[in-house]
Amino acid sequence: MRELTFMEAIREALREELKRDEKVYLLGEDIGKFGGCFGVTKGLWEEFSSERIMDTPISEAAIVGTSVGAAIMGWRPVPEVMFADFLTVCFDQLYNQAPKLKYMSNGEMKIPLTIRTACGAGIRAGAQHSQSPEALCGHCPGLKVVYPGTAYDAYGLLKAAIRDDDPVIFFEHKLLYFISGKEQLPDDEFTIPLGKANVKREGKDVTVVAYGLMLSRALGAAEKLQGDGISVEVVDPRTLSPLDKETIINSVKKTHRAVIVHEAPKTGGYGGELAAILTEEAFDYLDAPICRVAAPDIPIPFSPPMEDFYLPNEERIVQGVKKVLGT
Amino acid sequence: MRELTFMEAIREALREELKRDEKVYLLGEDIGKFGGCFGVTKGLWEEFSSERIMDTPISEAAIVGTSVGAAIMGWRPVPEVMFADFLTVCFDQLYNQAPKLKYMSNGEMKIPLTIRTACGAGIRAGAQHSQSPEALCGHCPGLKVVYPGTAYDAYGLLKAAIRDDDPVIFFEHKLLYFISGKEQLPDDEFTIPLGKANVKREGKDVTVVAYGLMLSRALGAAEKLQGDGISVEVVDPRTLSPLDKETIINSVKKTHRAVIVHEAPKTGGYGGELAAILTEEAFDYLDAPICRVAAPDIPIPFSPPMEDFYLPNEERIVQGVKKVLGT
Amino acid sequence: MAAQEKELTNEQLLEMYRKMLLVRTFEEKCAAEFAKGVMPGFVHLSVGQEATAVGTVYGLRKDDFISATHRGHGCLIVKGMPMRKMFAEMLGRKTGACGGKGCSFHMGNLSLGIYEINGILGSSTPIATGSALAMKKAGTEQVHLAYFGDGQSNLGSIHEGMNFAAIHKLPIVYICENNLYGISMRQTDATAIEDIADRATAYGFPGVAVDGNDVIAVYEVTQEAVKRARKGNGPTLIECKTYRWRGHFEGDPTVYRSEKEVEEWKKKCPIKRLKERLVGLGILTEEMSDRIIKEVEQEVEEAYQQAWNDPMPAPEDALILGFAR
Amino acid sequence: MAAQEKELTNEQLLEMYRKMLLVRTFEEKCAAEFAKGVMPGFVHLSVGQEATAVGTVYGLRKDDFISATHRGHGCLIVKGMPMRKMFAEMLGRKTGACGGKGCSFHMGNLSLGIYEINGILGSSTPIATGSALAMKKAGTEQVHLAYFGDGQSNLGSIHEGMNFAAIHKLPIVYICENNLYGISMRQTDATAIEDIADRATAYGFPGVAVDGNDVIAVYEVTQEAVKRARKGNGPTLIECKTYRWRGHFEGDPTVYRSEKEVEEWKKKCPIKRLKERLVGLGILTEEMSDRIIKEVEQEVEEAYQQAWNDPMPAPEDALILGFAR
Ligand SMILES: Cc1ncc(C[n+]2csc(CCOP(=O)(O)OP(=O)(O)O)c2C)c(N)n1
Ligand SMILES: Cc1ncc(C[n+]2csc(CCOP(=O)(O)OP(=O)(O)O)c2C)c(N)n1
Ligand SMILES: [Mg+2]
Ligand SMILES: [Mg+2]
Repeated sequence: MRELTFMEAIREALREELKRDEKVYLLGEDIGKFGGCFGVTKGLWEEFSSERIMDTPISEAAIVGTSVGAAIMGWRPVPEVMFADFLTVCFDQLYNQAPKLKYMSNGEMKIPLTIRTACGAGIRAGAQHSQSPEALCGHCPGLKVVYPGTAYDAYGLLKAAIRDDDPVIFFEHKLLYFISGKEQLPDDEFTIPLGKANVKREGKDVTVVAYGLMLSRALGAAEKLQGDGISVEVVDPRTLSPLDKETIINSVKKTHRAVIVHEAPKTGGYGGELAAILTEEAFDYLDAPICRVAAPDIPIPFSPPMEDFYLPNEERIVQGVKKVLGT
Repeated sequence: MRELTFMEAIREALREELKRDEKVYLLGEDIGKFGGCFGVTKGLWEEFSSERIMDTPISEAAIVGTSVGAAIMGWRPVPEVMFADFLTVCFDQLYNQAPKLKYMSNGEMKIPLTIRTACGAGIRAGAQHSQSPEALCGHCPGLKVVYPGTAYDAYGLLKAAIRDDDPVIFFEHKLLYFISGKEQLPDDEFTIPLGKANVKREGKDVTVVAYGLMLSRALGAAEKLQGDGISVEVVDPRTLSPLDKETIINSVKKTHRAVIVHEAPKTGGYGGELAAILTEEAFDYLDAPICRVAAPDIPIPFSPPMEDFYLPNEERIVQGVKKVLGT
Repeated sequence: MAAQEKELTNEQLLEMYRKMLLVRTFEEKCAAEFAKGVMPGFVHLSVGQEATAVGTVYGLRKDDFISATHRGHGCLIVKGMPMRKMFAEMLGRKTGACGGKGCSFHMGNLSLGIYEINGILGSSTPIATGSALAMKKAGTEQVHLAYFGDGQSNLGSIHEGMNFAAIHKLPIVYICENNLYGISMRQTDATAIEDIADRATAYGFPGVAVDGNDVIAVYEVTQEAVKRARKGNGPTLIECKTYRWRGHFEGDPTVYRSEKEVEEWKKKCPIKRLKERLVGLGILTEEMSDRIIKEVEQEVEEAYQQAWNDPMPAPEDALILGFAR
Repeated sequence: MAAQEKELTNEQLLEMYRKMLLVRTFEEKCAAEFAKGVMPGFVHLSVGQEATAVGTVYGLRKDDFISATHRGHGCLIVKGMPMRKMFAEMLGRKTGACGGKGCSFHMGNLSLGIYEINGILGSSTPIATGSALAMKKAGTEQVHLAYFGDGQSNLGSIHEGMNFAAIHKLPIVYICENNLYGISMRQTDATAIEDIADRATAYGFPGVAVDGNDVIAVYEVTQEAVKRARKGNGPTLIECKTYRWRGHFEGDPTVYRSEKEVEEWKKKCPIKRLKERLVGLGILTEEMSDRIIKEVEQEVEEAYQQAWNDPMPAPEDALILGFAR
């Protein structure tokens, strides 16, 4: 077993994939000697070369766009967009290019590309450095969306993403870099298939669907609710696209109640998609309205009391669960 | 009464607002002498000046970005992004700038800005000139999203949008430019408040929520279903953000069944949000699963049989209604 | 130029002439069929710009790549794209270059070194730059030719792509096809500079403006740039000054320019110009030219007829992602 | 420069000196408080770059505007932003420049001619350009100063903004604060050119590189550009070559550069340089300088103490959109 934090697990996955396949290379701003804005790539530049770990200009359209081009030529680029908030400055590559070229070329072009990006609030970084724009990516047919909540999942999913022949966007919540403790990972390498949800905690009274940072908060809430005699099942979709509907639906068929949690603002967030799927496909099993616990529809404020208010916390998840239980 | 097509109604609204307020100006690619890619602004350049109707370079970040800047200074720019598919090349202005600056500046900055853009499939324009990306815009807190389906609504909503002090994105379905017939509009000018849905057809068995081009298809389906003795209420939200939840919820409380229609791909589309709201707030009134009728999760194919297959049509709406009615 | 004419054999010069005619004939066929209403969607033709297409692509290696623009049929044809597949795509046939999933301005063929034409202006520039990065990494001495129009040169992605290529000295040649307009907007209104080629200054590589209607001049500067790129000396920006005779897309009433301007440019027809030169050099006669024209017309006609008789896709083919090809 | 020194009165020169000290002292106070752990989030300081801030902003009209970068505290202070509001924002106080909703790199004040600092590199350039368009439309002879760093000059939005300004001859001056690095990336690795100022060639307006540590030289070229802009003659790109002494953000271990390089640049301290000049001109004495330093320190300290004692917002204040102000 190896003990790794969330950040270390990601670094290990990158290191192993770089070793395994010489077509894999990383590129991004300050990922070389600097080790990445958050330190994720620390040591890789020294271990590999500046050809495998490429520092780029501040130029996201070039970072992602050149990756699309190199992927077409058979390489497996792993570009980093420093903050997920910056995806919007190269969004055309995510929306109109990477996910569409295979289809438009009738299958001739493959785009084996994994875009890593740090998302999420909680580090007092203000409205333009704290967002969680996964819902935007979940509406780009052809783009796979991964958003892990544990070191184990991050490791296995990142390796699977890099080996996948389709474009993947990989969200890494920056609070998880810093607050997640060590986890036990097997010594032998492994991958986790994209498109498989995971029941993180079994329960029978209510299903809480949560991912990313919210997973740990959902688990915390479940623990608290246990004390009140409420048995919560926590399901982590892990990849939002493709989505493992089955696992989520099966859980709700068992518990008859659902709370969906995400950190992004509620309106237009991915929780809508999840709730809609349950309403379409598990309606007859639902005993109560579905509750979404999400951030309010505002930009993210900087000042600590306001930012803490913004971010969904255990307490609000507890309330959401109680609401669907009518207690 | 004046008789106007969808396109003429938009042109009239622009003309009147240009006349009413000298702070209003239009800018975009080929909107001057050329009259706009689809002819919407024809005649305005001749009537006003090239200062009020500004032809721009092919430079969407400048088109929208300079509009944000001029709006801060008290002007009321109405930029046109030729195809909604191109919003992604200036998406930062829509996501991180226009909707956030008021909040980030604690209310000091106002952004009275109306971005017009032509969306939608059906003209054999391929995967990158046919999309309906309203769901992306519906997840930008602070951005108002308008998507009219009739000439009357387009006229009244566009005028309201231009007078609004917040940024608005205004989707114009390009098929409506060409296929919509003349409608009767009052001679006296009027506005339609943003955030008000409209019941386009009253009915009692099922609520169909539809907007944009899909409105006319929903109405067509309702007409057909009438023949089968099924009474369909068609609700057009008209503005997706702010959303008039109340009208939609009230309709469903009456009919107990809901079908949601949009042209964008199903997964991650705005239908998820609408379904989620109904599941949260009208759950006890629902007698059947909510059905979403939307495009498949693929890029938009060019060839006519495939494109026609892609676009939701009356038949699929009819099927959706029958499904929720269990018939 | 004499030097180049010497480098180019008579056969090659005749081949270039033939290819220009082929492109012209293909495009005119498109115009005629579009006018009949049988070609759906948007069609952007390059009539008048053939010297740029032929001069830049002719002389590339088979394993070199191009990323043409929406007005790039000519480049595709010269790079070897079967016209039947092109017509078939434009007619929405299942056998089309993209199986009917693309359209006139998304055609491509990887095995022939042709990237899909991109419909989002600017965005293909970083993508092509990434292809050049891949070539450099692979050490194959391939080159990528990345095209853009005068109008789209004002987009941010083009700036980002060229800067990236510059710092890595990538094997890429940027070709700006300056036909004076981006739809209705004159280049001189869309920029405050005369030569787009000057923008190379911003990146630290050479920029050259060339008469885009002089196929041999275009060939010459391109070959020099290609050689430079192949040797690892980095990118070049070539601006070809030319003119499109037809509207921006078929159906464009071209209110934004005068008939006189068009007529002036028609006098500068790149095909006529090469023909006169070849006749002057004694390589070509009127008869030979007529024969070539006839052959070319037949070739185009055959390709069109085959495409016309090709089957349409089934509606549900929309759902096939195309992995099978 | 003699000319400029003549234009600038002794009082003005002393005022510039004082402002440079004010900026330095403010920034050093930020560094010290950040180190204590009381300033949340990211803080980017401009110590070493004071000549650029003071030289560009000093001499602007009150109704001129600036769009500073994330490293722009200095520009804000010179344009008149109360330091108390700045400290308050950085401490997350309700009284902050943005009511605590912004942060260190989103501060602004419209009535003082200060646009919100933007956190998305590049995106403020078209916005500032739109402000200049508004000024031109209004005919008020105002000017907008739009800042960006060497690193962000490679972003597409900057290209699009500058081109747009060029064709409309907008009253805007682009200031590139070239401190040699974008976080860890050297400008010479991020571009293949020496002077970012040369990029003006791509747009057809003047580009000037200036010693960004020479406040009078910076003032001089800026004033010339501002005059040009005010007269309707369009934009200028000014590149100020300077250096940041501290890390990219507070806490940056700066592994990417040598101590020696930093020491070399500290020798070129812009404040020391102005001081020596003023002493040489007989305008300033050591005593006067000490007194100014003391005054400035007191001013900063008072602002900080006031800010410190200001109240935090309530959690639910997050929901107020701020219409009330
Ligand atoms: C980002 C983007 N903006 C606008 C368009 C619409 N559009 C397609 S072609 C064209 C004109 C292009 O002009 P230019 O680059 O000069 O090429 P030309 O058509 O003259 O060959 C425009 C505006 C687009 N496809 N993509
Ligand atoms: C679009 C975008 N990309 C990346 C960043 C992250 N970032 C913030 S400051 C910075 C470095 C900027 O360098 P430069 O422009 O030279 O300014 P300096 O920090 O040196 O003053 C980076 C990469 C960002 N904020 N926005
Ligand atoms: Mg052109
Ligand atoms: Mg810098």
